[in-house]
Amino acid sequence: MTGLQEVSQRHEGELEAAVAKGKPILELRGLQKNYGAVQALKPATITFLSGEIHAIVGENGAGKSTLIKLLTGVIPRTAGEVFWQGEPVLLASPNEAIARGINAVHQEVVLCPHLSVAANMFLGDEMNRRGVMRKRAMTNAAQGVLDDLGFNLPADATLGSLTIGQQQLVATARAAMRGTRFLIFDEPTAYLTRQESAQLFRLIRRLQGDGVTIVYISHRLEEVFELADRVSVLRDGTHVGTRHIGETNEAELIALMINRTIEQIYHKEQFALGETIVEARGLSGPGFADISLSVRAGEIVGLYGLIGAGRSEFALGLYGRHRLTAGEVFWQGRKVEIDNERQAMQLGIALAPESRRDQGLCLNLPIGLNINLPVFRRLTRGLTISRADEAANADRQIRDLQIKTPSRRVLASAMSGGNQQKIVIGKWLSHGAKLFIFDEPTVGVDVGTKAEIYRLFARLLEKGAGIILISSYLPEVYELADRLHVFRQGRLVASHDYRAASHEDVLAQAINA
Amino acid sequence: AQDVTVPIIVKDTTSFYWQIVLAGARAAGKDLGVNVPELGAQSESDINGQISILENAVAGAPAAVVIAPTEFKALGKPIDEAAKAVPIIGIDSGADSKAFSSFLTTDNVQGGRIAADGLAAAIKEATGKEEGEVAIITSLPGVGSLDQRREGFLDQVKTKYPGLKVVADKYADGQATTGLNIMTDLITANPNLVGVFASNLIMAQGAGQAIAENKLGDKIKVIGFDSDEKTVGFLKEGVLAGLVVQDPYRMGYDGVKTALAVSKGEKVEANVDTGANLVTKANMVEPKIDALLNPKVN
Amino acid sequence: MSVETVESGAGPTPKRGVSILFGLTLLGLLVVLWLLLGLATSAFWTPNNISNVLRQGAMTAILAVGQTFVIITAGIDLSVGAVVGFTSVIVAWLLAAGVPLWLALVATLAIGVLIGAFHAFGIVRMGLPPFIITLATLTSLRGIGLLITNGSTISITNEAFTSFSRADFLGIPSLFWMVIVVAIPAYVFLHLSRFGRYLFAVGSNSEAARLSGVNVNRTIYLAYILSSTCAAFVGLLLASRIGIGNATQAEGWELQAIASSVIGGTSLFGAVGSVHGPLLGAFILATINNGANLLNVNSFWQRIITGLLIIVIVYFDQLRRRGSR
Amino acid sequence: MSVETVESGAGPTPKRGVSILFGLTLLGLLVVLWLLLGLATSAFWTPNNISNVLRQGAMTAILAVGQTFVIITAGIDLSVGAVVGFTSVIVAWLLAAGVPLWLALVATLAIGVLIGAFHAFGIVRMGLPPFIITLATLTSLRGIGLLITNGSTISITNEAFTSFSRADFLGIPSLFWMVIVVAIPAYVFLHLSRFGRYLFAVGSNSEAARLSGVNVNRTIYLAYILSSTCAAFVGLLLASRIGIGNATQAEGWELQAIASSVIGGTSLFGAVGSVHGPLLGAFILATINNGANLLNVNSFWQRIITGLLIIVIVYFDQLRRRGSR
Ligand SMILES: Nc1ncnc2c1ncn2[C@@H]1O[C@H](COP(=O)(O)OP(=O)(O)OP(=O)(O)O)[C@@H](O)[C@H]1O
Ligand SMILES: Nc1ncnc2c1ncn2[C@@H]1O[C@H](COP(=O)(O)OP(=O)(O)OP(=O)(O)O)[C@@H](O)[C@H]1O
Ligand SMILES: [Mg+2]
Ligand SMILES: [Mg+2]
Repeated sequence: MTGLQEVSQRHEGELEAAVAKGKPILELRGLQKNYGAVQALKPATITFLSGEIHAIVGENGAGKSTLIKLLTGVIPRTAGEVFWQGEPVLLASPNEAIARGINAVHQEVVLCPHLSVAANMFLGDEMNRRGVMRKRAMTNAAQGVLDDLGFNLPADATLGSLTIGQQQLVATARAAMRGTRFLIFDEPTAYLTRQESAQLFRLIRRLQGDGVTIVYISHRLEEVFELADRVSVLRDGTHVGTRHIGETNEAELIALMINRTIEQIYHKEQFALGETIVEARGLSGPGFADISLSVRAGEIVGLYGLIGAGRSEFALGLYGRHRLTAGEVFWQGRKVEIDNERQAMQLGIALAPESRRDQGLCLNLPIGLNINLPVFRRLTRGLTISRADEAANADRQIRDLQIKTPSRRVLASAMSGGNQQKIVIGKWLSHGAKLFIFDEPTVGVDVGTKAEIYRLFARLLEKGAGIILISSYLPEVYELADRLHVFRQGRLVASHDYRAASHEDVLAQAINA
Repeated sequence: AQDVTVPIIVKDTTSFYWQIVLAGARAAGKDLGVNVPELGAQSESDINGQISILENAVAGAPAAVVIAPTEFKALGKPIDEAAKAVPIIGIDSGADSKAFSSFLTTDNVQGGRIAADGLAAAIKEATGKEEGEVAIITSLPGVGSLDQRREGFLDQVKTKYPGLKVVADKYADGQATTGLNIMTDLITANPNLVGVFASNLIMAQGAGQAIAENKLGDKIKVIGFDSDEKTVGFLKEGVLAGLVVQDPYRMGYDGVKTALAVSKGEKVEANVDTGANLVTKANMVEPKIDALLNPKVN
Repeated sequence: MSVETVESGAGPTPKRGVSILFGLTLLGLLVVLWLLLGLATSAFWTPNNISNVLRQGAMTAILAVGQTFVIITAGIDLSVGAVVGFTSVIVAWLLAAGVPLWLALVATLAIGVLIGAFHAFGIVRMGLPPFIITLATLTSLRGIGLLITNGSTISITNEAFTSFSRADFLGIPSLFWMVIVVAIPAYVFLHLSRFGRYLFAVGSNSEAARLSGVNVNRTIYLAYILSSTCAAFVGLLLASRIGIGNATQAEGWELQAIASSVIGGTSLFGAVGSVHGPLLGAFILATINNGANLLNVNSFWQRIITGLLIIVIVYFDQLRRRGSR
Repeated sequence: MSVETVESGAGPTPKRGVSILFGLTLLGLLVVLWLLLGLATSAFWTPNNISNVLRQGAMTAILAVGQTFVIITAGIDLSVGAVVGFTSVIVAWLLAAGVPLWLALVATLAIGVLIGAFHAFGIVRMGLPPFIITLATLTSLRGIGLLITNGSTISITNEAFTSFSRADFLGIPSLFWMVIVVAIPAYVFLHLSRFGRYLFAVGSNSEAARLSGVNVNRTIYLAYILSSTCAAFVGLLLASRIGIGNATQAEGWELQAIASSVIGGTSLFGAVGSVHGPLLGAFILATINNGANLLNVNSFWQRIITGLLIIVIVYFDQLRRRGSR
């Protein structure tokens, strides 16, 4: 017998006795967190019941991740109390939380990129024999867990060589196997496709069956309704209510979250399609082969596929980041060679990359600098940058995208996950490109802003631009793309016009079922 | 043709003084038909480096080895060890070993005393009395020969010139710029300063530059140690009052010559003092001194 | 001002002018040092001594500014001390060979540019770590300089050249003017031009910078060329000051330059730094040495005290920056 | 083996055993050097000379191993050279004061432990950058050592102690045995125990390590204490080898140790490194020096060649590692 059961049993005995199902296991009383003058979490009182799946929803920057970090001992609280199985607890360090069986899969993957998958899964909890690590045993055990969970990942690969989504799966597997009473998922499906999400949901239900209490944070309300028993809503750091899932609906949750209603999230306007902006013929490169597609003015071209299907690689290849090994690119009818990113930008291509942490943001620099980075040339007057234009451009993006920050001078690292994503998008909106490639643009973005971003897409199209939209979230590409291409294992396997195929068909093509 | 090898190991190949020693050795090699590898550590304070070089040199099975030990005690054992395989000739400084076949050295303590005498004389010439505040700048701490010069200087001042008061005893980091900075600060902090001993070439260059910058050659007398074009120029201009000069060229030349003789089994003198002389503006034109100041380096 | 670029902590409240304040507060520490020294020794506040301090800190200050460009890109330039010694030899050699002064100066600076370009080439094209390529040139350049001088020194007889470093202008030493001459364009470059922004972006996340259209390679060339050129410029100043070309001079100045930069708030992990910080760092170090000399502190105690003061100063600076979060 | 820790790039296929291969290939470069030197000079392969090479690389090798622990945590320890000089003074002083040999040795090593703990304290509690706190102790320790010796040296008369470094055992120099004595536990610690893995984890992403329940502070204490203790141990060996205590010895050895480590494949950004790499790096450097001496290369050319060889060796190593991705 290998797998999750076996590994997580290593700790069963050490954990305190569980609370009876349905009784409070963890209670927050007036829990509060300030970052300097920012009140990230205002006094919140929430009770989590043993064995339930408790969803938390709220806008970007509402304080969800802050709440999680407080519960896992990552950051110290400003005020308030936490009761664990009826006892007040400090939760002063991650160790304390881990010792009580509280674990989390954080929103940003926090693992060690230089270590192997297995080493990461066992970090801080290694198997030893007489002081020497049992590396083989750990690798085997980790592989067992990964296989058991249906994650198709090699346990001996270096973590840094995996895609963000795969890393997220590793974090999930790791949290699941650590003998846990209370497990928190902070937007675990942000980078996952349906396929992997379904696996994750099975895992969550299985854990619930084992008596684990689950906290589940997501911006995808349909997931909340599919999974949760109860749901709590945060708005601006305030806990505005908790509902039984059966007693509420999407409209009510959205109203609670953003204090207004949204008629429709997917904003789709049909524009007259113009001339072809870009055409790829038989493009091959690292991670993709023989891709042919074109984008016309006023058109959104969607790329859908599972993790590792090669969509991002294709986008980077088109953008000149990766060397192409075969194929031709035509830009407005003219054959072009794109050898580097600057040439791509000069032609009029903009790329908002997939991983905000690795590719999108200079995290320890201010928001303003990040937003303006692609356009500093345009902001330069003579020798120096025009301070006024610099400020104006940054502030406009912050306003348009509702980035929740007091100022453009705040470091990007102090932003909530969704707000960071908005910076990545904002970088390119003022660029004036003809072709925009958005790779997972709405990862971690709340519904309200999502709708806003889609509206911005429409504005770009209206001005005659074309968009390549890469998303692992099928409803998004499905509802927005004028033409939808399905990728599988680096190849383009199917193409559909707007709403021409069903969700099920597209999914089947992506997984080759 | 040159199958006899006599390596010469100096303390530091990067200073002018040791280049003169090497030039002398080179000339001897040419004259006597001996192959003379020129070896040396990267700095005068690099004792371990010199020991390694000695080990390497002996491994090459030469006829004899000429060495200028960086440190008296530290080089003793390694030289004993090396002398088991080849004859060892010491130059410039001593080492704690009885295994030397011959010794051609300058007494650095004596050099320090000569500097003190020179400084006192220069001060007397300027002010009429052997009185006032003086200072010493040592290039680097922990270097044997510099320690000995300092010791000789301080001892001589204490015993022979009670009127001279040592107000500052500074160590630099081997950099001319630091010598220059220390000297300017000494001038600022001690308005009554009348004399300074800068105990090696680099410090004399730095201190001299400070005197030149502030045009204090008449008021503050500086004695340097060893010479090169720059410091001789200072001496001519009256920026420096004197230089204690050894005979490095001869040490190198005679070192190799003696080594060859020893390797052939000839009898050689066990101890030779190659001497240190005080050079001032007055005596610098004497032929003997002039030869010391202008060695045939190439 | 450079507000956008200096804050390194995760500050939720945006502080306007935090960078200036930071600069000021390090300046505050320097002023405190100066006041204390003024109380302790009457010689300190004499115009002559102030000139000395300005002169003594000048060369490290210029090196530190150049070094800062490199460190901001998350690199390091260990060669600067060797470049100083090497270029002092080159200019002395050229002058001794009868090359006209202006040409000797230009040629020496050009060599600085070449050395920097070589470093960047090694990093960008050959994939070498900055530490290795600059350590290698550190070693080799000293060797080449020693070969040229044959282990000795080359005297410089050009009076115009050697008197420059002694000269004053408007009562301020020419060496300090040179700091200003370097610092002002450096400030404009780093804090006001887009190239400065690119340095920060490359140091923070070079992949993100590249995908944003920043020419990462060119930015790295720029940083290393600036650092080496600053070092070559200091080589000229050193040659002028001590009147000789000597390849073993300026040994260990790379550490002093890096230390000044880090004391001035630069992070060795890149993306954090300024122009005024390293300048203050360099003059703090110069003041400590000058003060110790004036107070006639034993040379050995001087080292101990320098070490302790570095800890104290950086600690307070750290505290303040954490406090301002 | 340390498979997990070496590859840093985004390779899609995981390579098993890359680290061993890497070590072997650097060893290959060393062997090539040795063969070439054997062809060029008959003296190289004499037992005597091989003993010399082993002896000459030994101290740097031990320092480099200690340094590597620190660098893996993304830190740096600039103080090691100063600690070597300082502890050589301490042991000489204790012996001169009549302290029994064993006690003097233990006390000296204990001082190494204290120095390392102080560094970690500065980093962990005072929030100082590793560069600053170790630079400060570098400066101060030299000062304290000079104070103790009064700027001079302390002779060691204990015959047993000073003859140790010259002794052989099974035909291999005792100094090289000391490398083995350090390297084997170091290997077990770094590559086989979980503490070694924590060093990598802290260097890779200290936040992730903390969230996993790794005691990050303790790990940093461990790294710096190990580095300083290795340095104190080298101080003992140096004192034994040169028979004196002298505070200014081992100047610049920190750079040599770091260089050996980096040549051996350690990344200054942390989380990449091994025990065998730095050892090979140190012996490559020792071989270059030894070979240059045997070949009677002019000492200035020797520097130039050393610089070039460092570039060539690291370049090839880099190429190979890129190729093996
Ligand atoms: N390290 C930090 N320093 C300062 N402010 C912070 C920091 N981390 C978060 N904040 C602020 O706290 C608030 C809450 O952030 P939090 O990450 O909890 O939001 P969230 O609800 O998880 O949002 P998202 O859905 O975007 O992930 C935000 O305004 C954010 O800017
Ligand atoms: N440099 C590279 N060389 C070769 N193959 C690579 C390289 N980088 C990634 N790959 C592989 O190419 C495949 C495609 O990855 P990519 O990130 O493009 O997928 P994707 O469709 O964008 O998926 P997602 O973004 O959802 O993870 C993956 O199997 C990946 O491991
Ligand atoms: Mg969040
Ligand atoms: Mg992708």
